[in-house]
Amino acid sequence: MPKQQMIAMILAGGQGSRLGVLTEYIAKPAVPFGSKYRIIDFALSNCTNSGIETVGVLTQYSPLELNSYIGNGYSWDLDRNLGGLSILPPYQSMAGSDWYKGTANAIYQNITFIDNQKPDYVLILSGDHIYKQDYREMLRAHIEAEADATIAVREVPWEEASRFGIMNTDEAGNITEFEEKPANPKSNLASMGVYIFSWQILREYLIADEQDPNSRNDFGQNVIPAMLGGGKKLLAFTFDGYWKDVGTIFSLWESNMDLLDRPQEINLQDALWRIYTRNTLQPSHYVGTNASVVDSILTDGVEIHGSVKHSVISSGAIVEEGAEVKDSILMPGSVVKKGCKIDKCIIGIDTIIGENVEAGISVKEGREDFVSEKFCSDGITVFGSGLVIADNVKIVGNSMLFPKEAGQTCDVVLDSIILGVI
Amino acid sequence: MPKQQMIAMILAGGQGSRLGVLTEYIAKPAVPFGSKYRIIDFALSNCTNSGIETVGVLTQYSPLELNSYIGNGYSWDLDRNLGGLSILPPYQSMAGSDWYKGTANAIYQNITFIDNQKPDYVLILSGDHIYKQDYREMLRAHIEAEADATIAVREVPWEEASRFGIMNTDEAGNITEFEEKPANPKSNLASMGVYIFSWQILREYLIADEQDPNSRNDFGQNVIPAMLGGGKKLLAFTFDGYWKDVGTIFSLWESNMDLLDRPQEINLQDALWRIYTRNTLQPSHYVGTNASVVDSILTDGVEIHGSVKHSVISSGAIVEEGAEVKDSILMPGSVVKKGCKIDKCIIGIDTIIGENVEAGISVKEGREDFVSEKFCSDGITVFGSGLVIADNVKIVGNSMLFPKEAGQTCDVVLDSIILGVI
Amino acid sequence: MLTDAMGIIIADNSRIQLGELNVERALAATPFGGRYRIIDFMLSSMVNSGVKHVGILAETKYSSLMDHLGTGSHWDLDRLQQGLRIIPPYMQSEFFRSPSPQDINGLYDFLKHSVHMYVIVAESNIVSNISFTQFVKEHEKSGADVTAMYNHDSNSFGAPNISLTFEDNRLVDMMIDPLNPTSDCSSLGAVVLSRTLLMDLLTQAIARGDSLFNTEFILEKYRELTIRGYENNDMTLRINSLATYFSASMRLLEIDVLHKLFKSENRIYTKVKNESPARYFKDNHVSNSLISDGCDIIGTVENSLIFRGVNVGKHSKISNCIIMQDSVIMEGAELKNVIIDKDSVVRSGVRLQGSPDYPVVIRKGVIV
Amino acid sequence: MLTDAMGIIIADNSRIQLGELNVERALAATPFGGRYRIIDFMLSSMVNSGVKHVGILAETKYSSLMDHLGTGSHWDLDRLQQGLRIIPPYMQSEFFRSPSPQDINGLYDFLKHSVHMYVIVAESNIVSNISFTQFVKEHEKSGADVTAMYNHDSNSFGAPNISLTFEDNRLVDMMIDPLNPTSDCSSLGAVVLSRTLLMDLLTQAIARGDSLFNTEFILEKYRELTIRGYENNDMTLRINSLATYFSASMRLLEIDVLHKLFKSENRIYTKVKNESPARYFKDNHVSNSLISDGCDIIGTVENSLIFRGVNVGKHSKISNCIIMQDSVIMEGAELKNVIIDKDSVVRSGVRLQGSPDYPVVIRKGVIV
Repeated sequence: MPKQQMIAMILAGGQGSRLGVLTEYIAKPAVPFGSKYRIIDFALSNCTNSGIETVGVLTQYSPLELNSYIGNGYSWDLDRNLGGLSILPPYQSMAGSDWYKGTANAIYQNITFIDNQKPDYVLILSGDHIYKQDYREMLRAHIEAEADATIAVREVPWEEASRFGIMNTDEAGNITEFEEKPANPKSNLASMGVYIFSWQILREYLIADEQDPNSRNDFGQNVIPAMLGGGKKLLAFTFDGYWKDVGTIFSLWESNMDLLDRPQEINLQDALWRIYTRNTLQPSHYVGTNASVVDSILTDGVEIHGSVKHSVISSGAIVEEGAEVKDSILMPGSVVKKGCKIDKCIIGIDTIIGENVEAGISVKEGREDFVSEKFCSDGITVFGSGLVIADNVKIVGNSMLFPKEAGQTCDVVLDSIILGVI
Repeated sequence: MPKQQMIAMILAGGQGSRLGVLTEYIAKPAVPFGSKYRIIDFALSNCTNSGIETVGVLTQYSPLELNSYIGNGYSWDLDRNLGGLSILPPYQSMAGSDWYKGTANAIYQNITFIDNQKPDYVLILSGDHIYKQDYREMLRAHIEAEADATIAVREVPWEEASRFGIMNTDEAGNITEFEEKPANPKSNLASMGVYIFSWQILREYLIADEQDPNSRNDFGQNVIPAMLGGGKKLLAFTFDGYWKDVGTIFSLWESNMDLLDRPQEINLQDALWRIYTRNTLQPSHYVGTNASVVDSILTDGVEIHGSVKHSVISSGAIVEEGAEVKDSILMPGSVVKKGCKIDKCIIGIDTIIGENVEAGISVKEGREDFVSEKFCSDGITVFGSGLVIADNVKIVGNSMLFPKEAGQTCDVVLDSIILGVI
Repeated sequence: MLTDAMGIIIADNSRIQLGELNVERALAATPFGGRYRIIDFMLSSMVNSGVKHVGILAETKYSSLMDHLGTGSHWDLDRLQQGLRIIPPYMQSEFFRSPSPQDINGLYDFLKHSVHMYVIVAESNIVSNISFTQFVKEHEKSGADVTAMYNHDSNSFGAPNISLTFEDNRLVDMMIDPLNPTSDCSSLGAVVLSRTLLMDLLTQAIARGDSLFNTEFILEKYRELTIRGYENNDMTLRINSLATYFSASMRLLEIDVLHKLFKSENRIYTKVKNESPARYFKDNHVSNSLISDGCDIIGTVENSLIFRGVNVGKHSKISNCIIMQDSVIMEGAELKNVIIDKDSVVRSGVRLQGSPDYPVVIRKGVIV
Repeated sequence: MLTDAMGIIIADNSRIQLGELNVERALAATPFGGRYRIIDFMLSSMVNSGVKHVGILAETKYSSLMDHLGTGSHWDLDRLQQGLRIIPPYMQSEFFRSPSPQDINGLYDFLKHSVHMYVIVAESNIVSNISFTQFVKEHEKSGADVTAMYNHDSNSFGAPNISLTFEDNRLVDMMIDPLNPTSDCSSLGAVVLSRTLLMDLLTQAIARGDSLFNTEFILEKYRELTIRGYENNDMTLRINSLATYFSASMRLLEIDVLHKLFKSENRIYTKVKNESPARYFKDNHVSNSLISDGCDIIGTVENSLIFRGVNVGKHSKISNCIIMQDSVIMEGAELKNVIIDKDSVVRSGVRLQGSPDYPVVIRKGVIV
């Protein structure tokens, strides 16, 4: 196979526990996003569009749906015979076996895989960020600066800087210090979790890191500081496009709404930078005679007979006559039945909302027993995937509806089906 | 995707510990066999040739080389966009995480995967047997007999029957009893480890088996006896073609030699039942001016300048001038240098045998410190993969040469390279 | 599951002309239903029936057909063994050196190199989600030389109509566009026969210098061969003319028809384009329409099919129209009973109106 | 890695005829070197240089070429975007409605739908394991309109030889088969130029009604365009005639040539056939030969190339021969300086002898 100058390793093993019920059965990178995508489509499409043809996806937690979604990589043109996409779960060897302990350990456990590709550079990505980036530009900067590592950073508002991993740099853009969530930030350059490493250097540091019993085997907390301490040249590469970590219910909702309110920022219509996604094999969507669809995005297989305002409707979702959906996200295959009023809700995959249900921020009087301060904020209500919700219930904002456990009865969640993968 | 009547699950997770140094870095199904194949090629090709397009490969132990070898399934025409080949390692879920505990547990952990394919029947195979079987014939028998499970069996010599799992059957071929290695066998029908189950029935038994804390979660030891106990209809399906479990050094050697001595039995030249394998991208093999090749099989990339008798030479292997190779197996990329005498040896992948080395059964006086009663028998000598052997040494039969450990010096094994995957 | 049949799809039919839509593309490659081409239906039906080896018999206009089909991967037919093969015209035969019609020679070679027992030969003017499994099983069981699929769907008759007359379920007469049909059985453009029989028929045709190959070529042999009928009751739309193309398209707006074609367990595959989701802006009005990904909808759309990537401008009004891929309808344009082919632009304020029987067709890449 | 160039490979060359070997197959599809076809070398070189979009310009004899190339998967060119496309003749153009030569029209359409900056145009008669990376880089740096690859390998000259004369590395003369060459630079049948320039040249040719497209078509524009040279020093075998085909094949038996072509980091890809390993029986004698998978060797083989699946019978004697796929040499046959095309049978006791300059050629599928 032609030698690959740079290969990508996508960290897709995290539990995504702050998304609550949405990552009950599926890994965070497989969570639906933006009407026709899954979160990991962005990282994968960035690779394809950047000409990167060898991509390792490191999985661990609930990988079934993710594996099945990614398949052989065909949808992203990554089903190469030589190189292409590889799913890399933890494994056993004569030396023993371990689950991935941290981001750096996950790469450490795949040193042999990377060595076999003989790359000069390794790109480390996270599978759960929404952005479009040409990694070739970053590689060019890395090579020109003769850096050992290059970290993509973005400017964040100063008042938010203390929530991020902050890079302090000199005038040439070299990183002089890395501070994880500093109380008094000296810079507002936050790490995006996108790293390019010269592979031989990283390899050394991974082996050293593994031997340190006190290390948490994390890039941000351990490997980057060790490289700084070791006098390596670390470059900050400023990225000023749209970028969002969709790690919480609020940021997931907000990032979906950005597609409606600030569509030019991520620009999904860019024909030169397509976001590839797995085809759902559905026909064009149908809008019925008495329907109204305003300020929304829709995709294949959707059927709208009711009213949809300022919402993101995913493939195969159905809104029946007389139902009203507003400021909401309908995930694939979800059904909103007649007479419902859905306001600022996220409806999980294949979930059926019974007739005349009212849910969300505008419900003043209703069931409060599903309110979840831990996951929900800003009035967003979340219905898990595969649920069947009873008719006529009213559910207040900030609620999260979980599946029934076996044998448990519930007057609101009538049934829950363990999801089939795609 | 079109509904799959039957899908296959290939158990490829075993450690293959009886093959000693040959499975040091690679899983047993990925061990080279028969000049141009790997062991798993037979199970995979049987699936392809039987029209089975959804194949799960359950991996666990040292899967890197195996994963890399299988890739996206392209070589076996199993890189389908819908269905196709899936590699199924153990994983973590909200319910916890476990390595595969036994053959039945491995399938149990993938119930969701199988459910999603909606098959009527599931074929369970082992990844380490050499045989050609049309599973459609077995399925036809299963359906006609309205069986719940059908087990492929073969007649073994009565005197060997006590070494196998033996099926006792009635006149109609229904299994009445299963005995694991019976002291006094009542039948000579041995299980080949090829099972067809009606999926819904198996599913029940897997769930029940998992709940039994005393079960070893094994098909032969637990699930089959439980089904017999539960009054299910189990059919024995007699297979009378070539079949070999290559689980020991002797059986691996013998099965390779069968290709020379009894080629018609497995018949690799059958154009209607090709054994597919991953292409090595090598040119046709070259036989030099002073070479002699007799009673042997050779494949692409091989270069013979010396003498080869009754041997199996794998892709890219080189036999230099004046070297003599007899009754041996040269694995891919191995090199036998000038003046060597190699007699009844297995030379591992990429291993280099120094000049004038004499090794094997005919060496009467030589190094005896590598003799390994545990693994070797019948005079077979095994060189591990990636070794560099010193010039001029003499090694007696029944030896097994292991890689050097870090820092260890050895006057015979000069160096050992951890293998790259393909 | 069908495992021992291969397929042949005939991409063109000289009797069927859709006017401007077919000037540069084969009938099979005509866009249909928002995101499909007509051939997607037959091809998907075959794939869903377990057919893994399909030859597409193309005439000269095969550029857009090749572009649409690619390697066959969208139908999972990009295979090492078998898979999708386009059989182009003017291909020299490995087996015949005669100067006879080369399209048929190429087909003969394709069949000769195949291994299947049966061949399903299908025209590409039928829009349906068919299972061929039972069809082939019945053929096998009956022992007939050929089995022909038909239905009684008199609603969708239209020229050309191949009327089949059976006696004891054996074909005894075949009429093309009969004025007074003696039978209400209308061919569905699909027959099954053994590969060896088809090769025999082709050998005879080559010897005679015949060049036309289609399902009639086989059906008209009813005197020499035992041809039996197989009734199909699936929802079927026939495309025989521009008018039936237009009316068949409009029938997709009936939710029942839409579900029968697209929401069964068997899906219709097509080339994937990775357009972004469709965007609906404020002030749009959409009613009883199929809209595709990549569209920007600002104006009014009624009773219409809008293909991928279409821009429907402010205050524009589209009713009873088919607007194909990447066309732009600018501000204030008004269209009724119009078909706009790909990549066209309708400028601000332009008004076009056809009738349902004679829709106005604007050809590909035109600025109106 | 080359990322901004696409490739065009010209499958035929009217000046190069390999006699019986090319009656039914394009030059590019001629079997070569035991398990390859000639086109594998250019195509693999492109792939190894990072080219991901390749068009193959075919003439009428493209059946075996299509069969060999399949979906492009063996070269990892079965892609959703880009990948391998065969540009068949007689294809109607999307952009030109003129009755001009349709081969060039198809090429124009292919280029028009591509996105790359540069196009490498290559003939398919060069057997080499070339890296195009530096070639394109130099072209980009020099600012020339066209860069042409050449070498000084006078050993492998032979008609047709395109002799290139440079002054200050600018092409000032081009001669085809000159009697008295004024330059020792010989074209390697590969040029690089920008896609837009190539489209301009094609537009002109179409307007003039020209139909022939090859690298000379570009090189002969040296007066209007700045054409620079790029010397390539890779081991190269030129196939210009049956005699050079035969001698190039024999050169593969030099272990150094074999290693340079096949054992570099860049591999030569070809269609995979999954033959079983070659079997050597007792009493065979093989010396200085290349033997392929699927062969059964019982007789004597010297200084020869034996393709896949050949049966070399008892007491037969093959020397200085090329025996192509699936041929059978029966007991006691003797062959010297003979080329046996695919699927042929040489019966017991038959003796055939050619000379190295005029090898006897037995065509495909013949029983001698």
